[in-house]
Amino acid sequence: MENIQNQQVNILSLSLDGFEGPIDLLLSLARDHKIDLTKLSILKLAEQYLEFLDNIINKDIDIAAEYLVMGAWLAFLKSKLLLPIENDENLENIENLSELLEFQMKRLEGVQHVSKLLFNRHQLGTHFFKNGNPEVFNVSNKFQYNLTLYDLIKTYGSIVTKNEGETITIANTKLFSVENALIRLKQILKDTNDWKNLLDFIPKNIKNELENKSALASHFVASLELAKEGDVNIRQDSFKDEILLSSKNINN
Amino acid sequence: MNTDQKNINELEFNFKQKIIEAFIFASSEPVSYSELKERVNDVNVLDQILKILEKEYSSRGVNFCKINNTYAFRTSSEISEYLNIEKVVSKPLSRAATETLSIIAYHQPVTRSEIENIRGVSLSRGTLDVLLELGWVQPGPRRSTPGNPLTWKTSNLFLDYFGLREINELPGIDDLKNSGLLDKNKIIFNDEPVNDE
Amino acid sequence: MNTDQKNINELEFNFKQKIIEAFIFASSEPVSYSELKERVNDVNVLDQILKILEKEYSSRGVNFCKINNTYAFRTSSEISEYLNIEKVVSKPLSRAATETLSIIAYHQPVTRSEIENIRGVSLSRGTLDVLLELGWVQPGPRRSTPGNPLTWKTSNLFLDYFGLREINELPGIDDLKNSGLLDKNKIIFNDEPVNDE
Repeated sequence: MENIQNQQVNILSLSLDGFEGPIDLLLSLARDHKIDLTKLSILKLAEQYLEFLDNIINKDIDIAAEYLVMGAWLAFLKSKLLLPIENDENLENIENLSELLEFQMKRLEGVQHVSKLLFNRHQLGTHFFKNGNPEVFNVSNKFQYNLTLYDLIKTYGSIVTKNEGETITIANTKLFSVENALIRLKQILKDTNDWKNLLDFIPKNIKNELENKSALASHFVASLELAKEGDVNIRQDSFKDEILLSSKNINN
Repeated sequence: MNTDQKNINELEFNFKQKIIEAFIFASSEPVSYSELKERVNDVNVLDQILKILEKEYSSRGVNFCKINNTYAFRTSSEISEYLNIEKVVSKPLSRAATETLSIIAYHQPVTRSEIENIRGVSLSRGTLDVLLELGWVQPGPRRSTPGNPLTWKTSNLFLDYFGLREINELPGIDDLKNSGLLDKNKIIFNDEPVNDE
Repeated sequence: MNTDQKNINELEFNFKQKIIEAFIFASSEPVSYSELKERVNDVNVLDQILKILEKEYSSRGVNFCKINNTYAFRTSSEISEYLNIEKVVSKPLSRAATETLSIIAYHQPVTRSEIENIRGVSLSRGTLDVLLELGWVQPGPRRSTPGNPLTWKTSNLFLDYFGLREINELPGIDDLKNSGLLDKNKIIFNDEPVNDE
């Protein structure tokens, strides 16, 4: 059982992007473990969510805050559920919270269910059709304007935008900083007793290519910095060969 | 009433029916009741005509459809598989957009923060924009709560697209209603008004 | 032929008739005989269907017409004379008119010079005329400022056309920003599409 759970957690962890928020994640955890939403054990679910989050954090620290907020909230709920209940008011509170969480999950499940039903319906222009060759009755004017509310709103939006002047935002570029690379290298080298390829130090879960390149550059610069400080040995046996690193305290 | 008078009335009724029929049939977009009323001043006559048209076309290849307060002719969906008409392939909507559309459809009128509350995640830029551009959603009345937030609802175009006569015909809406899942008052996370830019 | 067989044939015939009817209805141009033959392999059956359709629609507001060797539905001539049919040219509203309309909608009641101020260009004579002709704008109260300039506001027709019940159902600036309609911020140095705020 433990094994199966871990496996599923791993599968899930590969695709956090696929979840539309924490409730969606909770819902799919409940589904994957065949938890009947009507007989939901909040405690069990909270544990799974937290386990999942732990796993993710190890691999990708850059998790949307909302996942962490929900995680903190669930941890709080879990601790309340585990502690002996002191008074009735407390119990009621916990039950209320659990109920609301359950309600939210059921509601989202309901939405996802009807979404499917809706798009399973016959659709205009695919399954049924309108008059393909319409005639138009015209009482007074020969021209018919087709302006949609969308056009109107968008037009106004662009006027407002133009008048307010332009702001330029520098996007949050996800470059891997040298500082981070330094910390990472130190951390990993501490537990390494052998020569290790520089490429192996680069985090594996970077999907963005630019970020990946920057990680390589930063790690390389960081390794030079560490070598200068005398904390690390660098070796490259020939041009185009692997660049190997080892911590200074092993000599081989 | 003598026979002649009766015949004249009948002729007039038939003529009006033809006008209404032609008017709706020839148009590709649904025609509103108020537009039809302009053609036939008598509301009773108009209602009778609409009822007759619906019946007469119910077993044809082209059906007379009521969509909210508008009327249109649409090909019968029972022959949908055999029509093989060139289809406009539209890009499938993102999951966020389909879920948002469903929330607007089933919970309408609904504010932005209610949508976010139901999905448990903030509504990203462009999601509502896509639905608005498709003409499937439109602004509804503002809420009388602090800040008077705008609500969103679905349009007649939405009903037409999915072949629905009215919102109550949405698939599965009764189940949602009966299980209390359309209750707007239950809120857990993000229960403060979302701080919009 | 026994009764069952006869019923089955009849059902099949009806079904084919519906397909032909719907196909011609949904096609953007009159449909040629050879195209129809592809749908119904049996020429005898097809001829029969075409004859029936012509007969069934002959006394309706819409007729089934043979034009050269093609088939189409057309409004019956007795009605078309009465209804004054024209092939209407649907054309987009000019940019100036759209901008002016949107400013009137959001700033009403608003004077001509205020509109010019917001748009940053002077308003040509024809622009307001187009909107007046459409019945979307109407004069509002005069300003009590020097010269008592006339103001402009939107009409009920405007609300009707855009499916709004009252003017404050128009999404405000914040709503626009949130739905991604106001892409005010230019984002530079960005190597991937930004999905979320």
